[in-house]
Amino acid sequence: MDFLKWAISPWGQRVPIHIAWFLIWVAVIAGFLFFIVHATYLRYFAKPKEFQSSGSPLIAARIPEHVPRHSLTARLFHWIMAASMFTLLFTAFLPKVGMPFDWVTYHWIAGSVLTVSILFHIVHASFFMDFWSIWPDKIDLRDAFRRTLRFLGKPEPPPDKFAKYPLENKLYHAAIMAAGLSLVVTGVFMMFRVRTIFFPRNPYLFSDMTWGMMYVLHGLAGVGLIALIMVHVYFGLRPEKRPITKSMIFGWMSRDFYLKEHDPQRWPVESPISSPASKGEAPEGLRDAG
Amino acid sequence: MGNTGDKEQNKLSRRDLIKGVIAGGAAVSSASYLFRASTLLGQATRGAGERLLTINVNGQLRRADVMRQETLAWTLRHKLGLTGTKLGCDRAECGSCTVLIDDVPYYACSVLTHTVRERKVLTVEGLASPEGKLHPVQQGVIDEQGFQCAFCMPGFLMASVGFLKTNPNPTRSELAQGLSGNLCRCQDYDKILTAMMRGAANMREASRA
Amino acid sequence: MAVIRDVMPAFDLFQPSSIADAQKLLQQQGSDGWVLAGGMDSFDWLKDRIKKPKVVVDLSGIAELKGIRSTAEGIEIGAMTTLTEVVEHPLIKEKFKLLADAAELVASPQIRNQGTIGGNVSQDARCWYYRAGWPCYRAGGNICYADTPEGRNREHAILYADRCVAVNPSDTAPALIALDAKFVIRGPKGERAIDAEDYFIGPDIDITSLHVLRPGDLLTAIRIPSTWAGAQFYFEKVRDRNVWDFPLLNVASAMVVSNGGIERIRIAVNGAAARPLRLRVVEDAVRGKPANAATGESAGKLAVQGAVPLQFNAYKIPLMRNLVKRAIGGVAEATWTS
Amino acid sequence: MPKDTKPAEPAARVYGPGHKLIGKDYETADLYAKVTGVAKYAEDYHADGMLYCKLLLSPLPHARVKHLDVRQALAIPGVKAILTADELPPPADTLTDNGTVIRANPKSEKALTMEPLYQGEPILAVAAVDEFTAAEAIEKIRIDFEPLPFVIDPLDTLRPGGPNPRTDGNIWVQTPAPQAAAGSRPPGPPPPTIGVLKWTEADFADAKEGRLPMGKTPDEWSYGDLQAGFQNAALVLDETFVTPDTSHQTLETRSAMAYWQNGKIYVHTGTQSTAQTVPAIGRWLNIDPSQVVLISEYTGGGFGSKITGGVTLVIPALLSRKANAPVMMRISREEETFIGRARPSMLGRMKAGFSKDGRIIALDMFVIANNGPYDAVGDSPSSGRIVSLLYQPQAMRWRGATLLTNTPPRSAQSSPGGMQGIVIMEPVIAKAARKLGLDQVAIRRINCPEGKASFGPVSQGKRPYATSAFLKEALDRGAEQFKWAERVARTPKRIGSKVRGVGVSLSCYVGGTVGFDGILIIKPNGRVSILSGIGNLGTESVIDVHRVAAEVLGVPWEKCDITWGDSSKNLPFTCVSGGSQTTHAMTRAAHATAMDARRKLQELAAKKLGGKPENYDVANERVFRKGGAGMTLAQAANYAIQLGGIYDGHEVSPDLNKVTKASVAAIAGQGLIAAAKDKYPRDGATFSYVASFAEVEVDVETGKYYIVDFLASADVGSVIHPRALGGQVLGRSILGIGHAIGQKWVFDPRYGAMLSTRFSQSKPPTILDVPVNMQWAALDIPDPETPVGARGVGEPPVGGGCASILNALSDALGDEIFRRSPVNADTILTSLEAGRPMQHPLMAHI
Repeated sequence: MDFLKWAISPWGQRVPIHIAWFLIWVAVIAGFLFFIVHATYLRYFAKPKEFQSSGSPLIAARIPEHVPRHSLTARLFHWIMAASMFTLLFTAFLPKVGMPFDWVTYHWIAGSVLTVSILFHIVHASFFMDFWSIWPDKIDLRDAFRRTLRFLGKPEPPPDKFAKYPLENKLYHAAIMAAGLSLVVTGVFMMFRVRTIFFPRNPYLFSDMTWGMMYVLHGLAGVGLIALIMVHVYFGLRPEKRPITKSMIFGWMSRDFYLKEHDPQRWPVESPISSPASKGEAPEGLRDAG
Repeated sequence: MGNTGDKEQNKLSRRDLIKGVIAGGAAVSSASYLFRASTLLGQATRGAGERLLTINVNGQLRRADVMRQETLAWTLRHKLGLTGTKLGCDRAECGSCTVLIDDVPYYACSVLTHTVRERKVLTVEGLASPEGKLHPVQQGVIDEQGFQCAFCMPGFLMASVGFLKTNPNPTRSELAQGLSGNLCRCQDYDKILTAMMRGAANMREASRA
Repeated sequence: MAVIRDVMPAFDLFQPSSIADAQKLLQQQGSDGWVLAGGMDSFDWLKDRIKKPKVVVDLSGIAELKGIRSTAEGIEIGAMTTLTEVVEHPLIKEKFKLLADAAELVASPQIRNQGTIGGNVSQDARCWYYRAGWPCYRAGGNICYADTPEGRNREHAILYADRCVAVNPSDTAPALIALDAKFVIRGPKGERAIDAEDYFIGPDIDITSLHVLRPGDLLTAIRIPSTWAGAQFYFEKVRDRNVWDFPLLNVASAMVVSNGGIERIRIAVNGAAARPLRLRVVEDAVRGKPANAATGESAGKLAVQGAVPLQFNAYKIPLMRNLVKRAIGGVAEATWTS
Repeated sequence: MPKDTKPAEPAARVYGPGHKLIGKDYETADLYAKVTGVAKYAEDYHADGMLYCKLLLSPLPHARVKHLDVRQALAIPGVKAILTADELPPPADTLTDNGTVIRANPKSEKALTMEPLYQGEPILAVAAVDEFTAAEAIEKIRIDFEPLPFVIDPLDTLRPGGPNPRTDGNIWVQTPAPQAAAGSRPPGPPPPTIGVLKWTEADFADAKEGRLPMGKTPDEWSYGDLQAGFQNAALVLDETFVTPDTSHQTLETRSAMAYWQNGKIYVHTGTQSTAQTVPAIGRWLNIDPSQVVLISEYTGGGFGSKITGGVTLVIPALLSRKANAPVMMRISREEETFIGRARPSMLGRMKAGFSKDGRIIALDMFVIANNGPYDAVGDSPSSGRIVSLLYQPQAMRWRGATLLTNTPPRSAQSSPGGMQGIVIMEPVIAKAARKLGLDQVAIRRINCPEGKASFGPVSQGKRPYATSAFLKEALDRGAEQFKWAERVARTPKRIGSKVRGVGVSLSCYVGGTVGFDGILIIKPNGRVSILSGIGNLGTESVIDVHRVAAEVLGVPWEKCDITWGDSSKNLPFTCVSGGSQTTHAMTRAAHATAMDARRKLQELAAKKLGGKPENYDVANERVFRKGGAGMTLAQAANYAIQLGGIYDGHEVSPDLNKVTKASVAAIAGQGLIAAAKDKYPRDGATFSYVASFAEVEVDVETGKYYIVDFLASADVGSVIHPRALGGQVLGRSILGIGHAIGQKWVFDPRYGAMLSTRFSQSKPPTILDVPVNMQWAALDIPDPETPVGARGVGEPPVGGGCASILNALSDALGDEIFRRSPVNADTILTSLEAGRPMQHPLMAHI
């Protein structure tokens, strides 16, 4: 079985031109399999979460009732990205699975929106947010190890509570970042091949082989994204994750949920009253957390 | 063999050639195992099975072992020894392979032999009478010294004979239209047209007689 | 793996005698099957070994696909009717001369003797990059070689290009659109009849096909309603050679003029885009106006609005403008006495 | 499309007054076989056990084979042999008749290569039991290339820092022959090597105006005072024009079948010379020509592309040896497009100074020819000589370069260089006439060559000159028959969207060579057997020229048998049928041979019947004393055999070529054998001339045009065979017309790949692209420098065919529409729309 679609270049060279489209179905099936396995696991096998106790009631008292989690900017970014990604996925893959329509314009426009929003996000996250909050740290790794051993029945101390983002979130972000950046970078170059408003067309920017690899990478990242987004949506809809989902809509999570899952030391959230005022026009509660 | 008094010799060599062709045909069929034999045996549809065909060419029933993808031009030239039908492009772009199928001009390079099973094929070799009397259109070429290298000639003759069946008394322009699916690279079009007009006149004369 | 051309690869040949059998075969074979009508397009693909179907289904033995019939609504032409039969049929000559005129200008006499009306409207693009077997968009690849800074695109599209700039080469297609023909398609889910103009699709919708047929579908007949019988027709094809050539551009129109005004009109051009274009804007603009040079002039200008030339095909814009102009305003006959 | 209401052929013409055969129509000996389809061309042969071969072609315009793996291909049952470039024998040197050795050039084209220099160049060949198997095998071959820099457009390689088409350069350089050592024979010139020619940025600055840049060129000549000419000119024009690359596109491709028998190689292929292809095959295979048998009875067109067959014919020959079976190599149309030769495109710039009455007083001609990667074609120098002869400029300079490119190899095509020179020059003259208010016929009449007209530069103390020229007469006759004045005066020129224009062009080319041999046998049965080494490529000269022998001998044509097309049948040394030499050269040889026969008959009669030989006459199949005794040819033949010696071929004239001598030796004793070399004097070089006339009708709304009428009026010396002549005059005119109306090559510049590989893309003219009634005329004025008075005709009409159409177009549309040919709807419409020439003349291969 060929995972790539090959062609003979005008110079008789065997070059890849894109992924084999059956990989779309592979990704979709992989996504569904994950739902089933994960849901079954949670329903029948999972033990309740156990954390090392963290923080003191003193700290808890300083936690506001609505723990600010995502600023408006961050939420806007997320939802714009989500909208553009859905547009991109549907415009990319529906025609391939037998629903032909005029997709290219929507696709490159959505791609441009995504590119701009991601650029914004990179700047924003690097300079205006706690850049490291989304990357796994030592404790995450230690806890992942502990959790695995505990799952296997080994006597290990329970893991710490999470920082702002659970490890799964962090890994998910890393995966979607890899896929997204691959898509954005290849996609921007691919815009040289169609008529857009950005730059003069130059389909011969790269060699046949380089272009081929670029299309393959775009395709692989694209189908990868199908599975990733399916998983993301699945978690977003799962009851125990609803507070997180809501936080992406309203910007905050409840104090209870915060205290249950998060470690105030790893993700210190201080009451607006006691926190030092920061400059900026945004209401305090919606200030970029951290 | 390029001798003036050599018509007899040409006939002889054609017989030899046909002998050779039969041997060649065997070679072809023995090699055919390389290609997918019918993967759909048991299909009720006509044509899936046999490869040995009987074709009506120049009034004779001829048997030949014909591959499915074989064109009529190939069968005529390489299986039946009728090399008068020429291949100039093999792409329906030159007309040298024109033959009549049920009196209608076709490019033999673009007809699968298996599709002419129940039809009558006429090639340049079948134009003259069995006694050797030339067809009036052939005679027109002799009368006017039509054509130069003549590689295109069999195609032009067949196109012309076919066209004259539908329009026996054409103007020069009409006949040119009728012959417009044939290319002559010696570009002897003017003389060809004159010869074919003469041929048309010969035909009318012959039918009056 | 080296490339070789001009030897037809082996395939199995099936010659069904009914549409039902043909469909069964094609559905069985899916994308391994190849429909052979007249073959004038198919053999190029096969001989170049660019397409290597396992099974070729020859439709020439299906009697129900052949012939021209008079119906209550007009006429029905079997998809396997040859172009010569179309040209010579008295009913078409009498009522729908537009189609006869278009068919008569296709290729060469021998090709018209073999090529079918169904094949003529369903033929693939003739872009020389695509036909050379280069892996362009239309071939499933990711580039258009013709629309590159130095691409040779004299014969290519000026309208509605979307990545691919190939054009539809059919001469009969615009005539059938002008005659408001319906294309009858027999598919896995039964028979449907669609408007001629909906039979054709551009690269924006499907970059690998010029028409809506999918594996398992067969174009079985073309129905021409009496609506336009005996209307005022105009067909003109401009090509490099005077025979045996694809159109650089062609135009077909059917017009009913009364009281000096254009009462009804349908007009289409081909060779300008990947599908034959019905010029609705022009139709709307000229309806009610006198069929004269002035109307033609403005119609021509309207027709080419939004046209985008490539490096070598700018001539198609004035050409299309003038052809549309002539279709509506007519063309002066020029005869010199000597 | 214009309706043609013109009546058919003009009244029958009478040629060759006083002759029985010369100037008369007759049925050629090959016609019956052709018309019945039994005529056999190379591809029509079949031998028992014959294998078929297929070629693997390079997909790249310039590359090196990095890796080649044929194991999977060889493993396929039915695959018998694979031939690669390293198995080709080194090409042999040539030993000329005077003993000079011409060294084989290692950089010349070979049948196969591991460093392809153009897309489509053959790399290897597979022989298998059938083509299907061979094709499958080729698809199983793994081959990787290292791409190398390539050039499609000759101007690109001239740019500073531009890529070179070959790793060592872009132009052929001929180093002078070394001095002969005292007393030894002069050594031949060393083979040319490859050098580099680059121009400067300053040279190219000029190109921005759409004019051909003019940097330094390797070749140049001049005569007269150019500067003074331009100073005195009433009008000076400086025009750039570009002609297309066009494939020969013979309808029969260069297919070949070969097998070995008793140590000899038998080759069946098409050729333009039976006699001279034999040594060529010997050279390519590096074997003695006596081991070569060539069978080529019918050739499906040559036009210069098959002058001695094609080098690729060694492929089946070598595969046949390797696989020990006959091998048929069928060349497909696409392959023929790559390997089948083409006319080089020429980029030309003409600066011409005219006097008030239109006389060309100064001409500065500059041309660049696109040669392809291999041996240089002579089009560029030839263009200068033809222009200088045809328009007789009072002072002229010619500069030219022949650039190598990675495009298919070129060769001579009907009127090589002449056609391009004429087509570059004619629009300049047409424009000058319009500017000076002169009639187009008048301005050509005033510049026309006449009598022993000079041409080219001074060589060995004086300018060479033509044997004769009656072009003025041809022009006048043509103008009259075409009703030129009437057409010019007709009004209106435009009706509706249709505009008519008329054009005239002069045209000429080389019309003959000298010094070849003939052989004929008067058989004891009284028949005359004539051996012809001429290729049978359709012009009928293979048979026509021998009418001269029959005429001289007074033998009825029915008593003559012509043998041709098989080198084992003892043929004489003959010219190649290229450059329109055959009719001239071989009527002379036929005449000389017949005179030899006649002399021998007279001697035989004198010996047998007494008296002096000169008292005997030869006529009516007899040699006889006036009013007295005589003997029949049959009796004379028997007597010749009886006497032997010079009479039956046992002794031959030492003048004869060794090929002829060997042939005579093989047939000695068969009858009275006449064999002679043409040693007739000739003062001047032989050229033939044509005046071409055309009328076109252009639709300015579509850019489409039709040729309404065409006439070619020829000065080709005595007419030998009117119908064959008419076929050639109009046929070659249409070849030229093709260059005006559509024939072309198109390349993708990025990949260096040809896009116009099919007829529907390269557009050779069809029967509907020319008028249904074309006219031709021939003066039938004998050339004074050849015994029969006949000159060649193939090439001369070509340039005029093309240029008359272009001139008619500019008459209809004005001078500012096109600067290159072919001219099609796209050119016309875009230029009309913009009001100026829109197509860049220098952009190659659109």
